[in-house]
Amino acid sequence: SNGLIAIITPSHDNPFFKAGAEGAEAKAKELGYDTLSASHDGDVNKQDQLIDTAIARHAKAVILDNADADASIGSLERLKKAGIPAFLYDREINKTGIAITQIVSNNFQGAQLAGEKFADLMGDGGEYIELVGLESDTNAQVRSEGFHDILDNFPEFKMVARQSANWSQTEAFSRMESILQANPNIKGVITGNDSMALGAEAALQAAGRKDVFIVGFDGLDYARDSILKGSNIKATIMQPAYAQAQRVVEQADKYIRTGSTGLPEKQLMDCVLIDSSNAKHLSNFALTK
Amino acid sequence: MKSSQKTLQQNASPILSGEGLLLLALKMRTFIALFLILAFFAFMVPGFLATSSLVIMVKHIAINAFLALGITFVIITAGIDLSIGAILGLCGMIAGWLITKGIVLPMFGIAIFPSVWLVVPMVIIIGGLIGAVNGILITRYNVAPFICTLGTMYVVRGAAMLLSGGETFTGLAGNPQLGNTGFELIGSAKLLGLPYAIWMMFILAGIIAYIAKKTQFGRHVFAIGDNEHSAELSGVKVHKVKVWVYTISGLCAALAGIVVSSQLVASHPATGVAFEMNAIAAVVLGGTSLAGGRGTIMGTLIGAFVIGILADGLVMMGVSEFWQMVVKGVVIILAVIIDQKQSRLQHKAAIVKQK
Amino acid sequence: MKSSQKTLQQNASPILSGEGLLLLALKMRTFIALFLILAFFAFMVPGFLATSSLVIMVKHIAINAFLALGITFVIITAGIDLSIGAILGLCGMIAGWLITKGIVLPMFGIAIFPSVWLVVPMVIIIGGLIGAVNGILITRYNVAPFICTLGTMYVVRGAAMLLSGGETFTGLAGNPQLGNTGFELIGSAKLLGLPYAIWMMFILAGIIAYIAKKTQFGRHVFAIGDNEHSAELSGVKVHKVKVWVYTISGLCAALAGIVVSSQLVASHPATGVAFEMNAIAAVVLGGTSLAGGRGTIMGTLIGAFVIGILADGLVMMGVSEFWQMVVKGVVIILAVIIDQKQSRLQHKAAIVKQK
Amino acid sequence: MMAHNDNSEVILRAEKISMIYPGTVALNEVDYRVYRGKVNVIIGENGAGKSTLMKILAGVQTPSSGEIFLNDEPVSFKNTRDAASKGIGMVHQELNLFGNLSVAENIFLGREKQQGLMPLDMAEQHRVTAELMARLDQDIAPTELLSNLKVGQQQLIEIAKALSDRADVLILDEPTSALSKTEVALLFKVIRDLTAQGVSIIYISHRLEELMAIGDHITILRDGNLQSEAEVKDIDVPWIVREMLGNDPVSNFLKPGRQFGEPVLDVNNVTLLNDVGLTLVDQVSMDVKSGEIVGVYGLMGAGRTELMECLLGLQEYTGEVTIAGHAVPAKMNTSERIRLGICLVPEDRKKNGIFPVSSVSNNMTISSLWRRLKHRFTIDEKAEQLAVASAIGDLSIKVSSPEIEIRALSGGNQQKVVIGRTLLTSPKVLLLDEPTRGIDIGAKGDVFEMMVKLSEQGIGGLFSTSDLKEIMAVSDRILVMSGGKLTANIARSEATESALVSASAQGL
Ligand SMILES: Nc1ncnc2c1ncn2[C@@H]1O[C@H](COP(=O)(O)OP(=O)(O)OP(=O)(O)O)[C@@H](O)[C@H]1O
Ligand SMILES: Nc1ncnc2c1ncn2[C@@H]1O[C@H](COP(=O)(O)OP(=O)(O)OP(=O)(O)O)[C@@H](O)[C@H]1O
Ligand SMILES: O[C@@H]1[C@H](O)[C@H](O)CO[C@H]1O
Ligand SMILES: [Mg+2]
Ligand SMILES: [Mg+2]
Repeated sequence: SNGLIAIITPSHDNPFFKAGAEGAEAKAKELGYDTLSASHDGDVNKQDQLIDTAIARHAKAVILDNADADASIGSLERLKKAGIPAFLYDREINKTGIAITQIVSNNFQGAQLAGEKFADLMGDGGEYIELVGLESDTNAQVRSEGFHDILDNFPEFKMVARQSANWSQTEAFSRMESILQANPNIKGVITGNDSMALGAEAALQAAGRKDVFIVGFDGLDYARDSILKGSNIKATIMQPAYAQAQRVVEQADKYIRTGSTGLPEKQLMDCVLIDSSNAKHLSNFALTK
Repeated sequence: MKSSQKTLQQNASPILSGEGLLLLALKMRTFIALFLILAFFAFMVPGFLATSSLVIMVKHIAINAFLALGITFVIITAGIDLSIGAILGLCGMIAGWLITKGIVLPMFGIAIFPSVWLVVPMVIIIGGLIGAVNGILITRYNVAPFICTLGTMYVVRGAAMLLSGGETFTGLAGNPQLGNTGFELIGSAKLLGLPYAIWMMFILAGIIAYIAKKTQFGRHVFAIGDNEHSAELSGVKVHKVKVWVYTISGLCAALAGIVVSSQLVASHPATGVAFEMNAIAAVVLGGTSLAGGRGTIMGTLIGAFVIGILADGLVMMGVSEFWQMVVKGVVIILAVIIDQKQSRLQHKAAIVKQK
Repeated sequence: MKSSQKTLQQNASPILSGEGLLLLALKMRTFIALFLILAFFAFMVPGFLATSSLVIMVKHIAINAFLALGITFVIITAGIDLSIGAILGLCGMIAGWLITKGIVLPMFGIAIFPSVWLVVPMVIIIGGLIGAVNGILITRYNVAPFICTLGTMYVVRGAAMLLSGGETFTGLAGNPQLGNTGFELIGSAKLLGLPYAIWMMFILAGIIAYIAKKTQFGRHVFAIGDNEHSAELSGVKVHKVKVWVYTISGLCAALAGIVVSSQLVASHPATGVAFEMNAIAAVVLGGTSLAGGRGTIMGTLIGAFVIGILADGLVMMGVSEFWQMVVKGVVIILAVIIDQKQSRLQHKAAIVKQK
Repeated sequence: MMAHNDNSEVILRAEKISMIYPGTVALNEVDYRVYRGKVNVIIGENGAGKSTLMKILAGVQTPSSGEIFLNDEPVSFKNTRDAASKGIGMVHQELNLFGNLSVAENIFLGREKQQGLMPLDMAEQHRVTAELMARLDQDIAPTELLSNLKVGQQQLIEIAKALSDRADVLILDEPTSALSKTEVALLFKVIRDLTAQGVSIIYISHRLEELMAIGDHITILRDGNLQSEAEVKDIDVPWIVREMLGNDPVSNFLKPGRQFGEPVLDVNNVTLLNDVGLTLVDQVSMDVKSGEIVGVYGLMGAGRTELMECLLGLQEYTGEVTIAGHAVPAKMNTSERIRLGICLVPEDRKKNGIFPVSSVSNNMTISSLWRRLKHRFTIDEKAEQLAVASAIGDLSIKVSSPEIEIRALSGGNQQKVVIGRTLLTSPKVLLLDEPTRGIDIGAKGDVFEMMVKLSEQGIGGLFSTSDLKEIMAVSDRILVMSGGKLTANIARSEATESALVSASAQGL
């Protein structure tokens, strides 16, 4: 074998992360590496320990979907000192020069796409709600900024509530139900990821509010199904999670073999708007032709 | 003897007048707290008291109430059950599995899709069985409930995750061709304008209260919590009652799991993480003592209302989740301090009354 | 009496030979478990026993060991402390705040940046004070430690979040101009090839063991756990000792918080969520009884090793996070069942010895 | 009454001490004096208030009213440390020891030899402990774990603990209850040494011979009141008994010519081994007939409690038991046995009898809920209330409402509630394990009268007591147990106190 590659991701209980981990694993195996796949479960301390473990196991590279943009830096610096290259995907860290590669979805671009679609759906104005992801995740902030980059240009749109539901379906469900009570006149809901979109959808369905639309983010197959069914979710933004993880492993392989990826550290992969026009082609974070 | 009785009477009256009122207030404290909280939010959040808004809040409360009602007996026996959140999660997953994948019999090459009317009792029974395992471990091996149910919490949560490899089961609405539709109605359908979940909560509370007050079993639960050894000598089948107590806790957690996944029309294996702490908080807020022997079902219900309305109200007010945590912590601490104060005063009053 | 003593002697020998060995094995069970686990992973994971790999594992264990050592006294007094994970988080945040923002005195328009040599003791003292608040609430208002520390857990975690609005403090390496560099060395520097954290763990274990065995305070802790009322009658200042016990728990949690944030060179307000359960599990695995009165510091340390090596070993074997949960749960349940078995056998042996 | 007006002889003086517990006046304006360098013995019936008075002197409890003077200085103790610092030490009636600590650690608990951050001076503690053990003639290592000692040895450790404290006033509350004769002799030697050094001793015991042997000055408490004081040399045993019991000592509660029916309890060869094979109940065979009251006499540890626990199915025994004509399999559980008609009033009311935070009503009905069910499921509350009300009336329980928590009642009334609980099961045979322990004299009489009344209704009674007078007063037949064996089975008319005493010591 060509050595060990450690793949560290958030808990596989979110299909997005699972797809990433599986994509990376498959590619690494294909390229002749052993893999060690583990989950940090959003706990920066556990992530730190997993990075230690990768060092102890003399991993050739670490593939990481990290737990916190700031709190991961120290651990990665240690990894670098140990001479093990790090390749990040999905979430970036707030420092460059530590990881060899950081491939992230162009969250801002994706969020702008979402914002534009959302603005379309809002039509001539009205009230809306935003459900934000985990506040300590850069992606949550960047996506929110992207949404507002578009939506704030329309004075006729009024955001009546903005709450974090921590990327969670269950939390989004109950938050949505409460918010809906205080704000029955809303027209739309924009969410930082699809798990929250699905939670919000369930709440709207339970309230019999077929009229309220939702725009999500991630491109889960579940969200696709909703779009196709004509349910509340009208659009989502596909992040190429599987492809991203595969690409990051390819670069790691190249780096291991040649000492360089030949590419800049920060790479953005553009996101794709998914709506009723193209939803049927979406499968496991990729558009099939 | 006479002279001392006189001294007592002299002391009695001030206690009954001044402290008597205080005692009454303390006894009603959860009610009063509930009232104050409602008044506060009604003032702060426009439309808070609108029927539709109240209905939604009560619906949210129902989930925690299922757990809290189920765990009340456990706590009255001076036990604890940390595994209920995990049981909720696993049972939701099992429901999802049964509806979306059916029972696969590989030797016959078939899959049986039970109807929702079978899924629900099956899942509830599984929850009860997990609870019974807790009870058996605790009574048979005489281990501390805290650590035993901590262990089962991990095992059960792990099992929930393994069932789907961590994925969400969606499509719980079932398939008309398979004849297993209707699951989502549990969470969304209404009767006389109220969601099923609310009716279920009140019915469950009624059943549990009935068991507590009107049956032999209920009395035995209180007796065990009060003095386990005396209970044994009085002919209470302590082990058996305890196993049932944990079984009930498991049954109620399973019910909560069904309702949650039906509301979401999806089951996620991480659902219910840390729910046990909310349930315990509701029970304690309702005046049930962790030391055992003392508690009411009505109290638990009100406790669940206080916790739930606090949570929803703060969300509606737009208070950050961080402040919500702080408020919740402070409320819990105040509640137990007041509870302690009440039970002392009550004891004092009982002695005075006895004279 | 004579005839009965004869019966005893006859029965005594088999117990001492056959069961005596069993008892010894049971007493050494955490050691044996540790050994078996090590052997298993050594066999399954190549390079598992390499020095570098062992050092890293022990370093990981250190965090949980700090918490577990701190909470051992609490558990020996038959208490519990659910707030240690939150204290860890808050203390890490306070360290981050002091280093990155300093102490701002708005009235003078200045900010004082304490050096790391001041930051560390300040943070540890704050952890101790939070623990003391727990102790005071528990003793003064006579509330159950479980629910009281659950309340403080929420308050403290909320406070940690509020300190930064949920964000991470970075730049804990300090600023040479401000003279507050060096914080990250706590987590990364080595002495004689071993990271500071490991030395600190052994030193802390030594101190706690010293307190447990060689000081008046330690004796009092054990006495309170055995029989609080008798301890009171024997002149033990029960309240004071208990307040200190929770204070120590807070101090150790603060220490853990410093080490974690120093290792990360950042402090994250959600750090330490659910760490208390791992610490409790380590203590119980080490043979300390949740019922109080019984336990050793060495046991706690070994318990932390078992939990830590299990976790790291399973990761290295590539076992999924979900199976890890199941294994952890099973180990906890088995551990308490065996503990129960041992204490019964020990009791039996004691009776035999008496006669 | 002796006149001791010279106050310099008095080291400790209590004036008008009252202690009021819920429902009980434990002490009623008691004046008490402790003489310097003397052995001050106190005697009084169970519940006379001896321990309560001592707890007040030792700072365990604060009196409801009254004052204490130490060397004529008024003092008040907030806690035991306070009292100890002023030179007052106490050996409590119940052991206050810690099974998880060593002998030396127990002796020094709360007064460890340790300064600052220095380690405990174990060597010194062990040295002093070894000295104390030598003084008490015990071959016990200071490092021995306390739980490895016998009860008698533990009691000596408790005494050693008090000795190590160098108290000026040393209170010994029933220190000899678990000691053998030789151990008692040893203790007396130590007490004489101490008084020779000027230490004042307060000594409580129910054993009259001990008091006569060791006491200098005697105080008698009765029903919470100071009854009398005297120099021991001036008095004799009959005087003590007279003063203690008043003019009407426990008499015969039984009318002559009592009739008994068929056996309601038949016990054949019941044997109980404990965990390690020690025989606690040794081939006991006996019976109780309908309408008969059988008393079981024995010393502490004779096995009476264990026998009763076997009969109730709480222990795994061998042998045959027949209850009201039904042969009972050894495996049958307690609740089924209760339904067959056997019921127990346990000996330690606080630990095994009551449900402290439950209501009087719930305390009473817990064993017999099965008798009052509607549709075999729901508790019939009306029937329950009626049953409770009639039991309260029958037993003349003083309670303001059946809904009150039982812990607000006096000990005697609590005991009556526990008895009421057994009666509501409609027992055919009633086991009463030391039913009069810790209840006052009035309540005692009530309990005995109730036992007789029940026997007249055909219930068979088996009761244990360590009090000879009691056993003579209410038994139709007397059994004696010793070392787990039945050593006597005598009709009351043929029983003599000396025969019972010698049977109770048989085989020891
Ligand atoms: N904590 C308490 N609460 C209520 N009543 C009590 C309490 N302690 C003692 N009593 C009651 O006070 C009275 C005196 O009890 P005390 O223990 O002083 O008696 P005693 O003379 O030591 O008896 P004994 O010979 O049984 O030891 C009894 O009626 C007892 O039941
Ligand atoms: N759990 C136990 N383990 C070992 N020995 C025990 C245990 N319980 C009791 N014993 C011993 O068994 C014997 C019988 O005790 P038991 O309590 O039955 O006597 P009793 O006649 O009821 O005495 P009392 O008058 O104190 O009630 C004693 O020697 C006692 O020390
Ligand atoms: O990008 C990912 C996904 O959107 C996921 O749903 C939540 O975490 C974010 O970091
Ligand atoms: Mg006494
Ligand atoms: Mg007995």
